[in-house]
Amino acid sequence: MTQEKVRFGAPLKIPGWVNYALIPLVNLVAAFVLSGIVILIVGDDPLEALKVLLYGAFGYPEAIGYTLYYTTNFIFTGLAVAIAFHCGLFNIGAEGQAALGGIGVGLICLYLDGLPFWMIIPLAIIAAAVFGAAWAYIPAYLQAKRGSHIVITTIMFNFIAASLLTYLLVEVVIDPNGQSPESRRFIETTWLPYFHDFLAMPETPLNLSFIYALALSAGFYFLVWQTRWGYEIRVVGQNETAARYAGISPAKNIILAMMISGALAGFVGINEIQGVQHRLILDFTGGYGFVGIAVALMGRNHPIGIFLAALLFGALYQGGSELAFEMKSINKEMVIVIQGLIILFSGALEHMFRPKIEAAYRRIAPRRPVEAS
Amino acid sequence: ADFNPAIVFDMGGKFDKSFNEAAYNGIEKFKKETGIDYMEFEVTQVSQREQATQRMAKKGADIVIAMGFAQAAAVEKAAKANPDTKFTLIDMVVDLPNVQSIVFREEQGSFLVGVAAAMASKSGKVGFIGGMDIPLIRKFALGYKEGVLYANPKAEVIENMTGTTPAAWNDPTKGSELAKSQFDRGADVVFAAAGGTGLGVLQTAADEKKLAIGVDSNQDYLHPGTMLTSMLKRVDVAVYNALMSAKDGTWKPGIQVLGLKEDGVGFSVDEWNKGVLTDDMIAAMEKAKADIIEGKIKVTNYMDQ
Amino acid sequence: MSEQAPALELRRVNKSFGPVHANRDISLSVDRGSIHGIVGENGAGKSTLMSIVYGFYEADSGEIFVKGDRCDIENPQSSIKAGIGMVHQHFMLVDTFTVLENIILGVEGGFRLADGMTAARKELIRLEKEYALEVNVDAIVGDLPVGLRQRVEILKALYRGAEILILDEPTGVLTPQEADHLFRILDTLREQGKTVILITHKLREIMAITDNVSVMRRGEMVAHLKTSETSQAALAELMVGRSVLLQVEKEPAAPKDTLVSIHGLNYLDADDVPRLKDINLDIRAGEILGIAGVSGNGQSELLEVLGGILTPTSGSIRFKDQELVGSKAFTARNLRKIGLGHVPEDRHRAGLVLSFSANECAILGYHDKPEFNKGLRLDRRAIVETCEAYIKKYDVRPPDPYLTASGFSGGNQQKLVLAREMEQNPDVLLVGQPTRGVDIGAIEFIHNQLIKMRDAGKAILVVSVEIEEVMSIADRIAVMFDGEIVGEIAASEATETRLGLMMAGVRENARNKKAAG
Amino acid sequence: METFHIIVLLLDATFRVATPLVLAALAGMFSERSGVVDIGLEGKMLGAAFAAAAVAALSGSAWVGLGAGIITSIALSMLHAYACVTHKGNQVVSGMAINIVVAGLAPTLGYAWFRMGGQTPPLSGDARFRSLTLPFAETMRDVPIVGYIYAELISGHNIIVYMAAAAVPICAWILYKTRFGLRVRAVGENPHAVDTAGITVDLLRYKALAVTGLLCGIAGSYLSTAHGAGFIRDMTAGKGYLALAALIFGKWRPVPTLFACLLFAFTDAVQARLQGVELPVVGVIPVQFIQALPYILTVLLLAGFVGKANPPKAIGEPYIKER
Ligand SMILES: Nc1ncnc2c1ncn2[C@@H]1O[C@H](COP(=O)(O)OP(=O)(O)OP(=O)(O)O)[C@@H](O)[C@H]1O
Ligand SMILES: Nc1ncnc2c1ncn2[C@@H]1O[C@H](COP(=O)(O)OP(=O)(O)OP(=O)(O)O)[C@@H](O)[C@H]1O
Ligand SMILES: [Mg+2]
Ligand SMILES: [Mg+2]
Repeated sequence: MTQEKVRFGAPLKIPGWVNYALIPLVNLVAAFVLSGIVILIVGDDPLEALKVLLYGAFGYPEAIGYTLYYTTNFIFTGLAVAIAFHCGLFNIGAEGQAALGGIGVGLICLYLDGLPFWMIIPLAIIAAAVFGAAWAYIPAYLQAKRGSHIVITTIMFNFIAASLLTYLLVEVVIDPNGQSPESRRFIETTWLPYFHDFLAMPETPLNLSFIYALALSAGFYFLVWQTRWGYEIRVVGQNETAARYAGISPAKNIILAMMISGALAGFVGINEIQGVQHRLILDFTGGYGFVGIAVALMGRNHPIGIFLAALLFGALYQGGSELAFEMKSINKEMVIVIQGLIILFSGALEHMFRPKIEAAYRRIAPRRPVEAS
Repeated sequence: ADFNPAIVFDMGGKFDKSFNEAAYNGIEKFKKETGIDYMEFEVTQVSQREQATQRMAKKGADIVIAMGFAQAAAVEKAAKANPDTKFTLIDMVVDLPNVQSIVFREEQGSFLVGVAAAMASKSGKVGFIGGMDIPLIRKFALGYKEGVLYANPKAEVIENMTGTTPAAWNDPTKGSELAKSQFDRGADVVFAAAGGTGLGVLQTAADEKKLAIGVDSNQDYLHPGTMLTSMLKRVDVAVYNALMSAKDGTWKPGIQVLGLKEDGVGFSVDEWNKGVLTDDMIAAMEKAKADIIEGKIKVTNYMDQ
Repeated sequence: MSEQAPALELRRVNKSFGPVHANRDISLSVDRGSIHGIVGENGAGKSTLMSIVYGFYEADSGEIFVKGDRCDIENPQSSIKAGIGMVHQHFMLVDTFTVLENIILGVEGGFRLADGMTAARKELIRLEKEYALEVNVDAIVGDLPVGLRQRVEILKALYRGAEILILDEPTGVLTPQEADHLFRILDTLREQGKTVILITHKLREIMAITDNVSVMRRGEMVAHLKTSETSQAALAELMVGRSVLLQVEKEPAAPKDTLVSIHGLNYLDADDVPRLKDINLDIRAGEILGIAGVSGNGQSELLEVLGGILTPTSGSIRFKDQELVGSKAFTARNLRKIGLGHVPEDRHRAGLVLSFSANECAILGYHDKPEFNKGLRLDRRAIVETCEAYIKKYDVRPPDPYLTASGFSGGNQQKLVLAREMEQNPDVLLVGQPTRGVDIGAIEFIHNQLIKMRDAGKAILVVSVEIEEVMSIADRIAVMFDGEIVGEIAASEATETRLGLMMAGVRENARNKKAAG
Repeated sequence: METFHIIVLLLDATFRVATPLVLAALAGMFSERSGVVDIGLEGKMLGAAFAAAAVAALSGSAWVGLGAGIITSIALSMLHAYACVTHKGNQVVSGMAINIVVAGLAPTLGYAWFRMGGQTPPLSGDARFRSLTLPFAETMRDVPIVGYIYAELISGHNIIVYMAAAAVPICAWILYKTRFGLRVRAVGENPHAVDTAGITVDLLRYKALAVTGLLCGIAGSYLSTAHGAGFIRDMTAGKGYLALAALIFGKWRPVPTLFACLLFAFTDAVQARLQGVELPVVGVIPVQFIQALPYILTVLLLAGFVGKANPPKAIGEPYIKER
C-alpha cells in the first residue's frame, strides 16, 4: 500500500494545530481587532479594553468562578442544540426548554423541600430533565409524525414557555410576602453546593452543576460516538432513507434526540435555579438557549469543541460585565456588539482566513514524502 | 471628593424610558450639582445583580443605589456581607440596618390620573396599557381603575398588557396597536405604564387625536395637546435625596413609603398640557389627593390584596 | 485554427483532490464528428477529467484546446461558449421544474420568462424532431423516468448549441431499449457533425458505437485505440491490468426449499396508485431469481416491500414458514435479524451515509449485532477490522476504512454496500441493481460472489434493468411490467428478444392478444 | 352591525401589524428560495429601523430615511452573503451574529449621535409616513358596508402598507415569471444544475440576498418611520422570527406566506381584544394564556392542516463545487 499512496502523490496534509488552534485564534484576533476599532470610535482604548476583558474573565479567582458558571449554562445548551443537530434537527427551543427545566426544579425545591438533600438533588435533576424533555417532546412528535417544521414549533414553544413561566410566577407560586414575580426562597437544604463551600476560593455562583455539565459532556461523547443509539441518531440526521433501509426508525430517533436535547437544556434550571438563584424567577434563561446554537456550531457539535466555545462565551459574558463596569464609555450594548462580532468571525466567517493560512503553511512547511501509515 | 456613590440599574438599562431612566436622571442631577462622579452598572443577566452590588461595595462605594424589586435578594446578601456600606433599594423592602428601602404608592398617583381620565373622557371609556405583565404594573392598573370609577362610576376601563417577556417593555408598535384597538372600542383616554412600549401608545394617541397619560417621568412634552398629564413617580427625587443625605450624613436606614403625602407620586401640570388638563380636573385631582392623604379615600394596593 | 484540428485536445492535465491524484498528466485528442469512448475502472478519474473539460472543476495544471484554439476553461460558462455540453453521471436537473424551465435555465432570452419561453418551446420542438428526442416539455422533471430525464439533459446541451457532447455513463440507468434509442440519437448527432465523448463501463457499447476509445487506469491514460482495431477482452485487460472473464461461469442451480413465498401481494402508494398487483413468487434456496423489467414497473416497490420498508396493502409473504404480512416482525430491522439481507437499488440515497467513514457504513443495519457491540458501546476495533476485511475481500479502493463514504467512487461505494450485506451471510439476499455504475473488473467479482452465495445454499433475488446481467447470473427470470409479473421463465430458455417483449408488457401465454397497460 | 364594525376594525389592525411581517417574510423568501437560510431578518429589520429613523430625524424626510434603511439592510444582507456564500460559513450562525451585532450597535450609535438613551428623536411631520386617505374615502363612508370597508379598511393606511400589499403580487411575479426568479428557484433546489447551466451560483445568491435586503429594509423602516415614530432599542421584538415562521408556514410561497402573516397579525389583533373579556363558560382567561394564543394556534394549525413543509432542497448547504 505504501507504494500506492506515494504514487498518488499526496499533497501536504494540514496538521491539527493549524486547523484547531491557529485558524480559530486568527479568527478571534480578527474579531477583537474589529471590536477594537468600534471601541476606538466610541473613544476608548481598545488595548486597555482587551486587558480588562481578559482580566475580568480569568484574572482573579472570583472572575474564573463567574466565567465557569456562565460556561456551565453554555455547555448545557450547546450540548442540547448539538444532539438535535446530530439528528438533523434544528432546535431553536432550548430557551423555552430551559425555562421549563427551571420550573421543574422550582416545583421540587418548593414543594418537596422536606426531603433530605441527597434525595432533592437527584429529584431536581430528574424534574429538570423531565420538564425540559416534555417541552421538546411536543415539537418533536409533531415533526416526526405530522411533518410540522421543528424550527417554527420550537420558536412558538419559546413564546409559550415564557407565558407559562410568567403565569406561574404572577398567579401561582408568587411569594405571598413579596411583591415581585418570584417564588419564595428555597430552604437551604435544597441548594446545590457551591464550589466555595468546599474549595478555598471566593464566593461565586459556580456550583456543582459545572461538574455535572462536564460529566454530561463525557456522556454526550459516549452516547453519540460510542453507542448504537448515538449511531442511529447520526444515521437519521445524515440520511433518513438510509436509516429506514437499515431498520432505524426516523420518528423514534427524532423524538429521542429532541427529548435528550430538551433535558439537556432543562439543566440550565439546575444551575440557575437550584444552584444560584434559589428561587424561581423571571428571565433566568438569559438567552443561553439562543447562544447555545452558536456554541454548538462553533464547537462543531463535539463536546470538546462545545466546551471551548462555551468557555469563550462564558469568558465574554463575565469579561464583558467587567468591561461595562470598568470602562466608562463601554456599556452593555457595546459588550453585545463585541459578542456579536466574535460570533461573526469565529462562527460565520471561520473559513475566511483558512485558504490563506493553509497556503502559507504549505509554502513554509518543509516538503517531505508522505509515508504510509 | 471622598464620597463615592454607585448605582446598579436593572435589566432594561438606564435608558428604559421608565424608572431606571428616572434614577439615571436623579443621579445625573446629583453629579451636576456636586461634581461627584459615580460608579454604575447595567444588569443584563440575573446573576449579575448580586455580582454588581457586591462589587460596588468592595470597590469602596459609600452608598449603593439598587434599582428595582428584582435586586432585593442581591441587596440583602451584599448588605449582610458589607455592613459598612449603605444601600438604598428602590421599589422593594429589605429589612437590614444598613439598607434604606424606598417604595412608592403608585396606586395613589394612578388613582389621581384615573380621576382626570374619567373626567376627560367623553365616551365614558378609558384605557390602560401595561408593559410586561407583573404585579407592579397591576398595581398601577388597579389604582387607575379605582380612580376612574371614583370619578365616574359608570365608566369602563379597558385593560391591556403588552406581553409576558421583557420584550414587552420595548415594543412601541405593539403599544400603538393596543392603543388603536382601545380607541376603536371607544376609549378616548389611555394611560400607558409600559416603558418604551408606552412611546408607541402616546404617539398613537397624538395621531388619532385622543388623550394619553404618561408615566414615571413627565412625558407631556412629547405630544403637547394630546397629553392629558403624566403620572409622576419621583424616583429621580428619591435617588437624588438618598445621595444627598448620604453625602451630608443624614441618610437613614429603614423603609420610606413615598406616596402623595410625601410627594413621591403625583401628576404633572405644565405648559404642555395647559388647556388639556382643565381646571376642573385639577381641582378634582387636588381634592382626591387631599382625601387620600387624610384617609377618606382608600386606594387598594394590588400587592396587599 | 486549422480544419484538421481535433474537436477537443487535452495536454498534460492534472487534478488532485486532497490526497487523491485523480488525473495525472492526461493527454487526449478527440476527432471531429466522431464518437469517442472513454473506459476505465471505478475511480479511474473519468468523471473528474470530463468535469474539468466542462469547467466544473479547475485543473491543477494542463491545457485544453477546442478546435485547435487554446481555451481557458474556468467555469461551465466558458465551456458552453466553447461549444461543449455535458450530461453528467448524476443529472443536473431541478426536479421541481418543468422540462422547459430546466432547459432554458441560464439561457432564458430575456428578463421576462414569457419572452423567451415561446421561442424556446419552438426551438425545442424542432430539436426534438431533428434528433428524435421526444419528451413533453411541460412535464415536471421529478416525475419523469430516468430515461426521459437523460433526454432532457441532452436537449439542454443541444439547446445551448453544443458541438461537443460529453455523456458520463449514460446507459447506467437505462433499459436495453432505452439504451438502443440513445445510441440511435448519438448516431444522428454524429451524422449532423457533432462530436460525442462517451464514458461507459459497458464494453459492448464501446464496440457497438464508438469510433475511437481511450482507456484510463488509476488516474492515468493507458491507451488510445481505434475501436475497430481492438476487442472487448483487450480493453478489459487494459482497464484492469489483468485478463478478465467476460462471461460468468456457473454450475446449474440445485434449488432446495422455498425460503420466501409471496402470494397475491398488492401495494397501493400514498396516492392510491397500485404499484404492485397480485404478485406471486417463490424464492428458493440455492437459486438466483432475477427480476427483469424496465425501471419504474414496480421492481423498486417489490424490493421495498420485501425489505420491510413499505407495508403491502394485501397479500401474504411467508418467510421460512413465518407469515410476515400483518406481523410485528415485518420491519427492516427485524428482517435483517432473521436472515434477510438487502442491497438497495440506490446506494447514495439508501445504502450509505455519505458523510460517515467507510467503517461506520459497514455496519449500517447491523449496528446492534453483538459482534459490533461491547456492552453499551460500539466495538470500534471490531468494526474497523470487519471493514478492513470487507475492503480486502472486495478490493475496495482506496483501501482506507476511515475515508468518508463520499470519497469513494460509485463502484467502490457499491462494493462496500455489497460486502456489508453479503458478508452477514443472510439466508435470503435482496439485491437491487447489483452493478449499476460498476466497472467490469468489479462486475465480474460481484457476479462471482453472488453465485458463490447461491452455491452455498442461499436464496437470492436480483432486480436489474440490465437484461444481460439478469440472463447471465439468474437461474430463473421473472419479468415485471406495470406492477405485475408478466412471465416467469428459466434462464436457460431466456433470450433477449423473449425478455424484451415481456418487458414491453407482452404476456408469454397470450403473446398476440394484448399488451397490458 | 356591531360585529361587522369590530371585524372591519380587527382586519384594519391586522393589515397594519401584518405589513412588516409580509415584507420581511417575502425578504426571507428570496434568501431561502436561493438556498440561504436567513434568521438574520430580525437584525436587518432592526438595522433598517434605526437607520431610517436616524436619517429621517436628521433630514426631515421619511423618504430619505427609507432610503437609508434600505441601504443599511442591504449592507447587512451583503455581509450575510459574504459570510455564507463567499466564505461558506454557517448560515444560521451568520444570521444570529448579525442579529446580535445590530442589537448592540444600533443603540450604541444612537446614543453617540442623539444622546437620547439609544433612541432617536421622535419623528413628526414629513419625517414620518402618514396615513393616506384614498380618493372618495370620506364621501363613500356612508355607503353601507362597502363604503365603510373602503373608508376604514382600504383607505387610511400609510404608503408602506400599500407597498407591502403590492409587494406580494410583484414578488410572486418576479419569482415565477422572470428569469431572475427562475434562477433563484433553481439555485435553491439544485445549485449544481445552475452551475452547469453556466450561471455563477455565488453571484446569483448575492443578487437574491440583495433583494432580501431591500425588502427587509422597507419592513424595518416601516417600524420606525411609519407605524412608529422613532427608533427604540430592540423594537423589532421578535418580528423577524415570526416572519420566518410565516414563511415556513406558507411553504416558501408568496401567497400562502401572505396568509400566514395575516393570520399571525389577526390573532395578535384578536388577542388585544380578548384580554380581560369575560367569555361564556370559561370566564376570564388568564392574560398570559391569551398572549400565548397566537403561538398555540400556530402550532395547532401546523399540526392539523399544513402538513409537511418541503423546504428548498439545497437550503442551508453552502455550495461547494468539488462535491
Ligand atoms: N470531489 C472529490 N473529492 C475527493 N475525491 C474525489 C472527488 N471526486 C473524485 N474523487 C476521487 O477521484 C478519483 C476519481 O474519481 P472519478 O469520479 O473521476 O472516477 P470515475 O472514473 O468517474 O469512477 P466511476 O466509474 O466509479 O464513476 C476517485 O478516487 C474519487 O474517489
Ligand atoms: N448569476 C450569474 N452568474 C454568472 N453570470 C451571470 C449571472 N447573472 C447574470 N450573469 C451574466 O451577466 C450578464 C448579463 O446578465 P443577464 O442576466 O442579462 O444574462 P444574459 O446572459 O444576458 O441572459 P439572456 O441571454 O437570457 O438575456 C450575462 O453575461 C450573464 O451571463
Ligand atoms: Mg464517474
Ligand atoms: Mg440578457
